[in-house]
Amino acid sequence: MTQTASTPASAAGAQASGWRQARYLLAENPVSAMAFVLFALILLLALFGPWLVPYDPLATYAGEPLQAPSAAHWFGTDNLGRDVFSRVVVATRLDLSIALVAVALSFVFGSALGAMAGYYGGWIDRLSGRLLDTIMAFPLFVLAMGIVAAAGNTVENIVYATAIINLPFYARMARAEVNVRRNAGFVQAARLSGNSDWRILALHIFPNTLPPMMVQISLNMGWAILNAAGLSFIGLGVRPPTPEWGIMVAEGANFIISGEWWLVVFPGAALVLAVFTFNLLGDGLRDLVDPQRRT
Amino acid sequence: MQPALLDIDDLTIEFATRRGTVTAVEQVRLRLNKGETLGIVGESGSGKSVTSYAIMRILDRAGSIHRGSIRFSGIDLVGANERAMRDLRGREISMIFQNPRAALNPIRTVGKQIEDVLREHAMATRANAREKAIAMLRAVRIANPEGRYHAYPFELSGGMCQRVVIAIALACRPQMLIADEPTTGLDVTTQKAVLDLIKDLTREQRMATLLITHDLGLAAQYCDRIVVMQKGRIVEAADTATLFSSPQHDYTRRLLKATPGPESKVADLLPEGDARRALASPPNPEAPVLLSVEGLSKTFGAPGSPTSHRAVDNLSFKLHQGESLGLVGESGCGKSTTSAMLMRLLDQSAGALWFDGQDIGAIPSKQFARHPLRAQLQMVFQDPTDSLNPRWKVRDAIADPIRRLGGTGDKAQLRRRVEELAENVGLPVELLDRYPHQLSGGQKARVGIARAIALNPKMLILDEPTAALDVSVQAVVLNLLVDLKERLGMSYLFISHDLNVVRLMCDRVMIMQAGRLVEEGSTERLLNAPEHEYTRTLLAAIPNPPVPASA
Amino acid sequence: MRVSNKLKLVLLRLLQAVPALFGIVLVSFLLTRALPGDPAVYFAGPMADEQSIAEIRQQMGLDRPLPLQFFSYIGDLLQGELGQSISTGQPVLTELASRLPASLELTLFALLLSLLVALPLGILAATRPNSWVDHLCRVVVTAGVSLPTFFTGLLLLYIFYFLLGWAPSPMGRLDFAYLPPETVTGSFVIDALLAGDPETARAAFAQLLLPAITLGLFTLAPIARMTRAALIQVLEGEFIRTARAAGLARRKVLYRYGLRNAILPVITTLGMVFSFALGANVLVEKVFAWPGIGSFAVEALVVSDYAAVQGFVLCMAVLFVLLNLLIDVIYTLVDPRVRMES
Amino acid sequence: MPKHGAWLACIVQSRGTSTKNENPTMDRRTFVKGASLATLGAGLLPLLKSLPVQAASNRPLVVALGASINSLDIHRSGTNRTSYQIAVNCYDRLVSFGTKTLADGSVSYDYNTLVPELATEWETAEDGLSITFHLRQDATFWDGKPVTAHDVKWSFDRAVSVGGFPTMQMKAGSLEKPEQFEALDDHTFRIHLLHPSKLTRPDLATPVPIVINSVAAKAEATEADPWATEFLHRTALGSGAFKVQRWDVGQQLVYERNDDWKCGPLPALQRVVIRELPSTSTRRALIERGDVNISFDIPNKDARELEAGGKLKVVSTPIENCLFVLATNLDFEPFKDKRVRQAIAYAVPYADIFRNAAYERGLPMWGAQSAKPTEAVWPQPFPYATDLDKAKALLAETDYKDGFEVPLSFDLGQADWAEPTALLIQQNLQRIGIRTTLNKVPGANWRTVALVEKKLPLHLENFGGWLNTPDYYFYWAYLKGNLFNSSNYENAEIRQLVEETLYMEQDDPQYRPKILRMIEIAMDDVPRIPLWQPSVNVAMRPEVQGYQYWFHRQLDIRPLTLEGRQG
Repeated sequence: MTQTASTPASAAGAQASGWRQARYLLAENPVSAMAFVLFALILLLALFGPWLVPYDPLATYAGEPLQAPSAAHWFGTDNLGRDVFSRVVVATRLDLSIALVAVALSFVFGSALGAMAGYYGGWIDRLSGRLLDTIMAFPLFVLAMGIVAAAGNTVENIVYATAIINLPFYARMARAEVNVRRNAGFVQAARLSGNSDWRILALHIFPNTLPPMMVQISLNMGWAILNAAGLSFIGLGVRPPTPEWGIMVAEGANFIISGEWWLVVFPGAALVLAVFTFNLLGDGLRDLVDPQRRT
Repeated sequence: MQPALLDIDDLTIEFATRRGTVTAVEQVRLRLNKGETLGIVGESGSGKSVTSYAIMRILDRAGSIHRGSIRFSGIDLVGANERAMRDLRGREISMIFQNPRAALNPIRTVGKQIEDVLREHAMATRANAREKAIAMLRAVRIANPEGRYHAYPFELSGGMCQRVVIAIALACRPQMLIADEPTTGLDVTTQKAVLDLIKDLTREQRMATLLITHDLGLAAQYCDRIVVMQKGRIVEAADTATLFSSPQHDYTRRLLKATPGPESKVADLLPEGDARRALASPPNPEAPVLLSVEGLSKTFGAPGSPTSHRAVDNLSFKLHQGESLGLVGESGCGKSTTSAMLMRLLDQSAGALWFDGQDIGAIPSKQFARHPLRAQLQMVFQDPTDSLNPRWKVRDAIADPIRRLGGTGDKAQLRRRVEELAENVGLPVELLDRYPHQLSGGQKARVGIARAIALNPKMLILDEPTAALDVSVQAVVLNLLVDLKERLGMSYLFISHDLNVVRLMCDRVMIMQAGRLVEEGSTERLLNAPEHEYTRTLLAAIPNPPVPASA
Repeated sequence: MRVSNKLKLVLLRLLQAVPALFGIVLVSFLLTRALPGDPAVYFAGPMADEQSIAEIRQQMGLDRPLPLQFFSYIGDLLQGELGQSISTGQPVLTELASRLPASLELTLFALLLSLLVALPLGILAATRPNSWVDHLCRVVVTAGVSLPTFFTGLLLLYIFYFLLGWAPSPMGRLDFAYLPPETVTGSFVIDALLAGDPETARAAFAQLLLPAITLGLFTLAPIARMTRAALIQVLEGEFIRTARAAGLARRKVLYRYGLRNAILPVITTLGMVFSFALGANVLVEKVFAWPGIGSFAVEALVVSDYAAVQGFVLCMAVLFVLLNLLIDVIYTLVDPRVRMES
Repeated sequence: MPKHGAWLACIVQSRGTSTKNENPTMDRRTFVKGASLATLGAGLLPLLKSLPVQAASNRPLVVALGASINSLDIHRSGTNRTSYQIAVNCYDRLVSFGTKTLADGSVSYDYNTLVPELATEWETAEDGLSITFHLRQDATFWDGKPVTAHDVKWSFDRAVSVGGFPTMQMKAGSLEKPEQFEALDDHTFRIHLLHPSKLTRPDLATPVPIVINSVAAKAEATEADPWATEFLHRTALGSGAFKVQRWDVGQQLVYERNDDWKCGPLPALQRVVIRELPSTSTRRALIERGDVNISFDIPNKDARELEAGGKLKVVSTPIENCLFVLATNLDFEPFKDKRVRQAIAYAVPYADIFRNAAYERGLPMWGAQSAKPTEAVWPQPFPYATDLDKAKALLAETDYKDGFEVPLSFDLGQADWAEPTALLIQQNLQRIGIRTTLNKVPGANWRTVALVEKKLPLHLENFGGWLNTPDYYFYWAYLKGNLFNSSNYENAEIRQLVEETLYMEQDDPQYRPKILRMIEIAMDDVPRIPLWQPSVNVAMRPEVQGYQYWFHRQLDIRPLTLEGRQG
């Protein structure tokens, strides 16, 4: 029903800069605006966290063990007297890196595989389809566990495992997005312009699949952190004493019943906030890049 | 004078957009009497559809009736609550839309969908709903209505779907029918059948009809009165005969002129004195053959299997240098498959293709991309939006073939060439740095043409190049195409379903049906004295506006 | 004719799953062999010396080259032999048979709960996009998916069991005061009802509630989001406009025309969420002492229990295949177009 | 500090007194008297209150356990530690240990007293090379078949033949071959000894030499499985005080009293449910809410807090012959130097570890005044205390004055104490220049890399010997090649001393000096740096009575009662 209003206006709106667009969307959607602010905060903490914290996050006996939050220790202290606030803040960088790298890896390899399958079809499609089916049919969390257990308990392996189990989602998505465009008019036109298949795929089709992929990426970032946290919970996470939200929540959870709530609540809140930010960011990004939302 | 069935006064509709309020419809007044058919004609953005949605009160969330009144049988529709409106919709006022297949619930049988309306308005009980639905299907002249009752929309043709939509609309015998572009996207023969059906049914039931269309010819043929809308306002309202014989408003006149008729020439579509008017030179029968097609066939699916389908069957023709050849047929006749094969985007199943003396049919489509002849064979696509990469700037879209095949490495030179091309197709140079979604439909069409002629091809396939454009834009583009052909000496294969456009553009015409060529001949001969039955049917189905008396 | 065609189609689908299943078998075999622990050492017990470990390694066939081990594993599989779990001392098949129903009951119930909340939330959000209701829904479901299950699980337990005492003691599927009902479906609640024992059913249900909520909270987000997205897209569809223009009631338009069309992507999501949840409720199972398949797998993985891990993975893969088949069937039932294509 | 000292003294003392009671055979009448008294105590009290609590009496005693029971057969390979309780509660041995009351009022088994179980009396031959057991006439298996010496013979043959853990444990008591076992008649059983050993008799009281219903078992045996391991794995065939009523693997095990039990006072409890609850938090919640009666083997932190809470009874008993140690691996170059090991021993923050990892459960094992032991007991505090200056000075004497890097490993399954301990050690080692990275090793892998391959340079280890003598501990932990010597430590003198003392009676005058010398070397060489002696912690609701600590660290449910409830 908007067609009547939108078609002539689109030419007039041509000059609308990205900023104006963003500003409008953020004003229209306060939740997304919040997500962008939170993301900036997380980024800031990841970059400068180690210089901002009051205590060495690794130092035991920064205060008495298991003290409730106080002016000296905003988030209290853990069972070895380490400052929970410092640990939560410093952990931001590691968690963000895990999420970023894991998602970047699965995005790059997944979408490359999916794009090829979607464009060429045929045996490439069938082969990659079988491969993805195999990965998908694995219970994903157990697959991640198995990979980390087999390859060794390091941050790199956690990242690889997370990347592998996320791969099929990107590949499927890329395949679908490329597939619907492989015979689009602009692709035909590109062929007439003498573009090779590779060029068409890389320069013409692939950039168009990015908007839906962006959403998937931001959603997966949160998921990657949760995955690392889950691995930590069963003892396969980052090795101590490195602060990491997942481990802190996993270990802190054991203190809920005994009443030392701050050990789980603060890192838990950080984790939730981060995941939350990424998820909301996903929605916000989709709004930003979706041409249908532009008037 | 009896009170009008529908009385719209001072209707103003606004849309809230991110750049503030946009007025889509302004101070519209119109009246529709019982049993009367009123046409609302206008190009896209004229506000004709919005007006109809306002009557039904199904404007989307952003739109609202800012001012004015709509009265139906004395009831105030603007002030009516949703419940009251729901009672009116479908029972007193019904509406049918363009794109009939999308207008039906894809996962519900058509019979059930008719029943839904009947039951909603208590026109049927559980016991007799089915029987009434079947009766309705029969009424819209669907063969085997008992069987079709169980059909899903995807199992029916577009024309059939529109009949079902009409059945839904008329099931409760409303007093008024709004038909919003009911035949856009349908083949001409289907279009005629559907409109005739509407006409018959409304006449039988003494229904008032509001026909919304962009096609003046259509309105002329089916409406008692016509209002012309432009940019949200009514610029002229008159009974059909008056409107065509003595159009008052400038815009109406321009519109009338731009609509191709059986007698018009390309240049006539544009106002006199318009610099863009172009003159086609007469065909030269002595010109050498550029493209020769022999026994071209394409079969999809494994041969012999039940799913195998012969899309193009033994097609042979020749295209001379500088000639413009029309290829006409209804959807599914194999036009697009043919053009894909000619363009070497698709390998043929059988047949030979000779272009400029070379056997291009022997070159697999996969290898043709880097072949020197690639530059000589170019194409303008049907949908200007779909054929432009939404993430590429216009400049890059036009430059792409030059970069790939033109061998121009020099940036400045490339820049100049792109700007020259833009000038050639009448595209303002400042638009080159925009993205496709920031352009209008006509501008996008020009970009597509500029890209196609960037390499100075010898032959251009034009695949319904103006089907998605408004008539006034079409007029400009058609003139541009003629002009370019004259200047650059290209040959055209002009694919279209619109015989009036083909008449303007082509020296010779081929008629295609179900993959085969049924008739071929000079435009003059073929359109005036068709030999094949199918050609005659096609011609008869074209709605033609009365020739303006003033022209 | 039609029925046999359908059957053929189902068989074809199952056949298509064979390569993936073989892939699973191979990968899980290699993966377990890559695990660092030595099952012979574990199996030999705490005081075993090297000689007895070597004996056991030979007994278990672990001294043979990998390809040989693989072929004998395949041979066993073909005879329906999944081997014995070294950590629980039970045949893997028995373990899976007793634990899978527990996991299925928990997961299905959690999904049901999740659906009951997520669908209305999604619908609410879709009918009022960008309103405060929409934002609220977004926040709620995102919070749900951001909370690690072990955190929510313990928190719920702390509040509803420890502090308030509303929930029953978190001791698995059924309090020991009750005898598990005779197995019919594998779900204690349903089986107890079938056996005419509402008391046991109620007890089993009470045990089920907290873990199901924990898991359900986590699955809320994908379902709600997909419902919202799919429904918004459908509601923008032209046939919705037709239905409205025909004067159909709002509810009818929303449910019969809107939701039924939007339900297909939701079903796909549901399938994905289901297979994900079934494997991932390890952490919930641990907190609530739920004797499910996930914790079994994790324990097995930690002690390099080859047979158990492989059996579990295979079981999940088969489930996945069946699930996809089921989704296909549902698709065919809901969407006539799919019927046509097939 | 004085508190620990006193505690230690008590234990040493109680041990001292009981060692005086040399006679391992016990007067049968004393036993019967004791038994009838116990029966009376258990039976009479509840009778008085039986009416008002009738409704509650159906409720069994519920025990929360973190680990899983994976077999009903202790002889089977792969049977885990938790499953040993079946051997304790469902089977009888020839003999059992007596009990003693510890200084804190809790009851423990008494290593130095053997009491009758299936055997009523036993005598050692003059030459010391055989022991003859006289079995009770009235004992029957659950199926009614009388328990005979042939059953004992079959069961012992089985234990020494199946290989793996049971065979090893039998061997520890010098019980190695079936030829050693002889059924003289239905109720007389003789063990022929290869050589006299002080470990033989106590070894008979461990959970391994159980007596199985051989007739019923043989009926299930096959050619491939002559010892009926598949059957006994799932079905217990015993004569013990409790039968297995129900076993849901991975969930629960329900014991039901065997009313015909003859080998001791009839247990007060009719039914005991063992619930397996993997999450420690859940277990804590359950015991605090009172939905379980006993939470067995709880973390140190919970033990301290629950005890402080005052609502529950918490018993923490230091585990005999067990130590948590920081083990250095002498295959790793720096640790070949004794001074490096000593430097580390001085760098360990003992008090912090005891406070924040042990939560002051168990006994401190540091800070002895003298480098020479004065008591021939094990474990005992080592003469080290946290002294970073001394540590640095020692390290400076070596080639590693600038420190070195080494991974510090621990078992993931023991993370509750090992992780904080490792973190605290890591921090102090850092201060003397030794840089460590923490390495969590998953449970399955642990045994392989730490004990079998012995390739962890620096790790946390906890070995405890069932047979409570120092020589036994040294045999396993200080002789190169033996399983628990994960340090690859070898000392010729210790080997000599262990070989001399292993079978020697503890009252042999040579025993004490040799043990003292052994301990002195271990203290000086410190391949294993003791951190503390751990304890096994049990939380009980107030109504639970009769808990006894056992060396096997499993719950013996036979003496338990529920106050105010009918058994």
